[in-house]
Amino acid sequence: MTLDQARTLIAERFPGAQAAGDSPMVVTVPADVWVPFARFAKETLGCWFFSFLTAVDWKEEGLEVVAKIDNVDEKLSLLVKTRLGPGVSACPSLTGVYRGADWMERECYDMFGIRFEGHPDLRRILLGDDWEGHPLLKSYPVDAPHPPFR
Amino acid sequence: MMEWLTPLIVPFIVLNAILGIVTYVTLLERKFAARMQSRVGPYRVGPHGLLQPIADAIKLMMKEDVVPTAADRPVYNLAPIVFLIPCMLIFATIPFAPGLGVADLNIGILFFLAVSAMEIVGLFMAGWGSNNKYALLSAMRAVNQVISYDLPFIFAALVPVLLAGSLRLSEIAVAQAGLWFVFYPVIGQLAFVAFIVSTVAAENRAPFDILEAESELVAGFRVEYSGMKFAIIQLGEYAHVVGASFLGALLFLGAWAGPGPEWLGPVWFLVKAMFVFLLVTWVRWSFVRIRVDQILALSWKALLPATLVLLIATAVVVVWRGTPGV
Amino acid sequence: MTADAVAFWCLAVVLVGSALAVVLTKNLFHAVLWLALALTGTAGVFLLLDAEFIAAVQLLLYAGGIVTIVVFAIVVTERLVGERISQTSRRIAGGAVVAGGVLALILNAVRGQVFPAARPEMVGDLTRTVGETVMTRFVLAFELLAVLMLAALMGAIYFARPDD
Amino acid sequence: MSTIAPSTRVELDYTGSERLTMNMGPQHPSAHGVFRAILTLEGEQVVGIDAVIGYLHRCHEKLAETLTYAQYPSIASKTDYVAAMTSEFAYVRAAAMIGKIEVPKRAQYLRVIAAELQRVASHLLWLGTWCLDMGGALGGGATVFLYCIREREFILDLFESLVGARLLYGFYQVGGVRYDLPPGWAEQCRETVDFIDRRIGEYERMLEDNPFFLVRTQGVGVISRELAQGVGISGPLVRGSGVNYDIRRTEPYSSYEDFDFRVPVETGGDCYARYRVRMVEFRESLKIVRQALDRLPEGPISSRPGLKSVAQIRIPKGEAYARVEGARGEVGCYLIADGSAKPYRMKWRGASFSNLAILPHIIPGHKVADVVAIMGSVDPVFGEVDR
Repeated sequence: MTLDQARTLIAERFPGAQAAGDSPMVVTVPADVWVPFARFAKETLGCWFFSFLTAVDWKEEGLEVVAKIDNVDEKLSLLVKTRLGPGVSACPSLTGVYRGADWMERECYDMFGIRFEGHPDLRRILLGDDWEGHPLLKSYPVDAPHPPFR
Repeated sequence: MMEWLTPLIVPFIVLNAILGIVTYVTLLERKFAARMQSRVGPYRVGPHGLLQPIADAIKLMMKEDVVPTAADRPVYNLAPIVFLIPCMLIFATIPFAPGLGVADLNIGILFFLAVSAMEIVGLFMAGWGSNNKYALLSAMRAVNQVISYDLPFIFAALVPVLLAGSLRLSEIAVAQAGLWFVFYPVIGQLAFVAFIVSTVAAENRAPFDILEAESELVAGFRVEYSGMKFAIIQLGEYAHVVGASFLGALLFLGAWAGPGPEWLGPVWFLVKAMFVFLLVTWVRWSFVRIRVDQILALSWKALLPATLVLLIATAVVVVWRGTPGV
Repeated sequence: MTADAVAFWCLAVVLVGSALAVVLTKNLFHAVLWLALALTGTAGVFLLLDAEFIAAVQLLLYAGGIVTIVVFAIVVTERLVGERISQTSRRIAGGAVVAGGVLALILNAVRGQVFPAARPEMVGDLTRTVGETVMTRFVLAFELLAVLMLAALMGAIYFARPDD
Repeated sequence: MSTIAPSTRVELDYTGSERLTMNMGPQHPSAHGVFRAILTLEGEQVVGIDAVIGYLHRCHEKLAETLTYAQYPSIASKTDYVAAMTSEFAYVRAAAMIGKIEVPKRAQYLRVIAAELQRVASHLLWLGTWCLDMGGALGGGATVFLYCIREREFILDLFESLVGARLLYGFYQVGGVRYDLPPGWAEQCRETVDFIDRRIGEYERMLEDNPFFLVRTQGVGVISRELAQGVGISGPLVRGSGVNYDIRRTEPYSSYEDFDFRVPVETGGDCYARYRVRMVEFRESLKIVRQALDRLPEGPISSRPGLKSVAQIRIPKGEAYARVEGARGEVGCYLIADGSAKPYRMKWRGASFSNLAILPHIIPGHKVADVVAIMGSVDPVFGEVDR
């Protein structure tokens, strides 16, 4: 599958999605087709390799969830993004499509406080259970000490 | 007067000699392992590290004795002693030279096996008393393994008994005056190999050291022990291995037989025992540990039938050749 | 009192004490350890009687083997840490009757026996004699026992095997 | 770091007596760092595992937002401290991709040499510790471990004379490398490479002729091709499961297309297959180092010749994801720059993090002793897992 074919397929199936660039191809999709797009990418585009999932805090513009998936055999590399919108911190979970999303989404929840709906076991993974706040949010102060070290 | 003292003096001397040997066997093993691993080994304490075992002993004595709060105190405290006693008792029947030994029982080898089977009680007390899951799992493994390997160990040790026609260890030694049993055609070599394998297993040495298994169970049944109690358990283990080495030298390598004057007998015996010990050590430092189920399978499916067949074959040979020696 | 007698009385105290402890201890694991002591004491009695072979077998099979299996059974079947298992029986009356009956039986057997003042000297090699007798005069009983053991083993395996 | 969650435990269908919950870690001889595996045992059998990580978490991603592009590479190495070169590599590549900075050919070759030597060093440590896990610190495992450490020291000596450090290097910088080869280094490197090559054969014979080693590794911890593809594992793990995925091949970077090497793929999926993959990788890495030394071009070692430091470097607005094939798999760095001296957002894709996520899928059903063998064959480095 060439890049152009992939681009055409994406445009056909997901009119709301924008695909740009080629390595990696950055696809921005609306949040409501986040899971359908992932399923489409896995089943139709053959992107089986789930590289990572993370989020970016664009301050007042809200959070953006980013996932990197690859079709290794045909060198098709997708960076899928979705904007959650200002003040929104809920996102559909990819665990039904990619098993590797489990820990990645837990980390993302840990760091950004994004609740992945449909995740079987969403709890903190790197920080302690009693940690307050989500450190990778831009609103999280870097210099002020945090409990229990206040 | 002296007659009354002899039963006390001889065990005293033997016990202390054994303690000395066992202490220095640790140094021997460490040096040997170091050479295998292109290292030097202990070198700093005394010339060539010769005082290392003494330094170790002093260090262990000075250490704090920690008892876990949740431990079953009496059991936990008694376990090292219960573990050590059988390990020391096994030396009772070993004749170190003609007439030189604590008690040359006419059931010598049976006594050895029976007493070494008692070791498991102390081991289990340590595993249970620590109130630690690693220790408990280790003790459960111990039961599995000791039950499995005692039988091949006994069967392998019975081959020389059949060849010599006696359970008395000194008589087995004398019966080898002409031919060491390890050189007995076919049977001797097979029995010796089976004996070494089951010794390694019954003494819980690597690659069968699933009790200790420090990468899984940290230190197994002695994980909670420290200081002198740890030292006693360690001493017991080494004593048991040394005891088994002496038994191996006695059963297969002709005990005190050797060139030179008669008083060299005990020295030859010691050299042979150390040879067996190093054989066991060599195995220990070359293999990766195998899994519990694999150890059990090896015992029940391979070693036990093999030693049984070997024992029957030996019996047939003995009957066919007429009455055995002595 | 001879040395033998001193040793006997010491052993007797240990034996009776540990045997009582087996049934009186609340902690099941401790009970097994007392049992091990009792069995070891029994081996000591055999040693006093010059029955070295029996003593060794007692140690090997009972103190070593049976105790291990009992402990193992406890560990496998019971909750492991900190639990106290009730060891008292509610059927005290029935127990008393059985115990009394056994006691009467033993007393009846002992009564009227004339015990020799001194123990007769051992003649010959006891171990060898035991071996020879078992293999000649009692060979049938010996083999029957072996078959019985085998049947017991097979039964144990049958029950222990997981349902397929 | 989190408490036990019953829902993540993979329960096996069984009818039996009681279960034992056993903590393996956080401090445990075979944890390879600080890792806590909460095992649910049925006798010796593991029926459930919950992996608890995060003990070594330093929030590198937040840290990167507070450090400049020239500062961060020197602590990027602290994520994967066993293969420090590769994590630096990923970061500087990402920065250079956004800035469209061309890296001189000589610098590219030097980067490859360092990365491949690092892979060998990392695999040596893996082999040693893995055997230590299976063989015991007081057994045959220790023997293999000490042999491997001896060889690893030679590589660290090379790094020391190149960089001046033995563990965390700071060798890579945006647009090139920091140091050129000192005189005599190439010859020393060739000797080391030949020496290690011989030793690898020795270890192969030592381990593969050993039936105990084979029974402990063959058929243990099987990762099927399907499972491997779903979870996102990479590196020797995924190649051991029959998937041909090596970034050096699928997306050549830093002149990897110039070199002739083989990507080993095994289909077994068990510990032994992963072992075989790594054993071949030893040889292939050494081969790449030899080729790179032979063809090393002359020229500058940084995109700004004459400038010792590129601290002044400014990265324009943009984003990039750069990945390199580390010793443990895909080490990736997702970087978003906002035109200032510091990145706006940085995401580490640690190979060990994704690889470790395979454990709950493969461990249940194995014995306790297999847990350490499987853990070792995954080769996690907890600095990279927790970041």
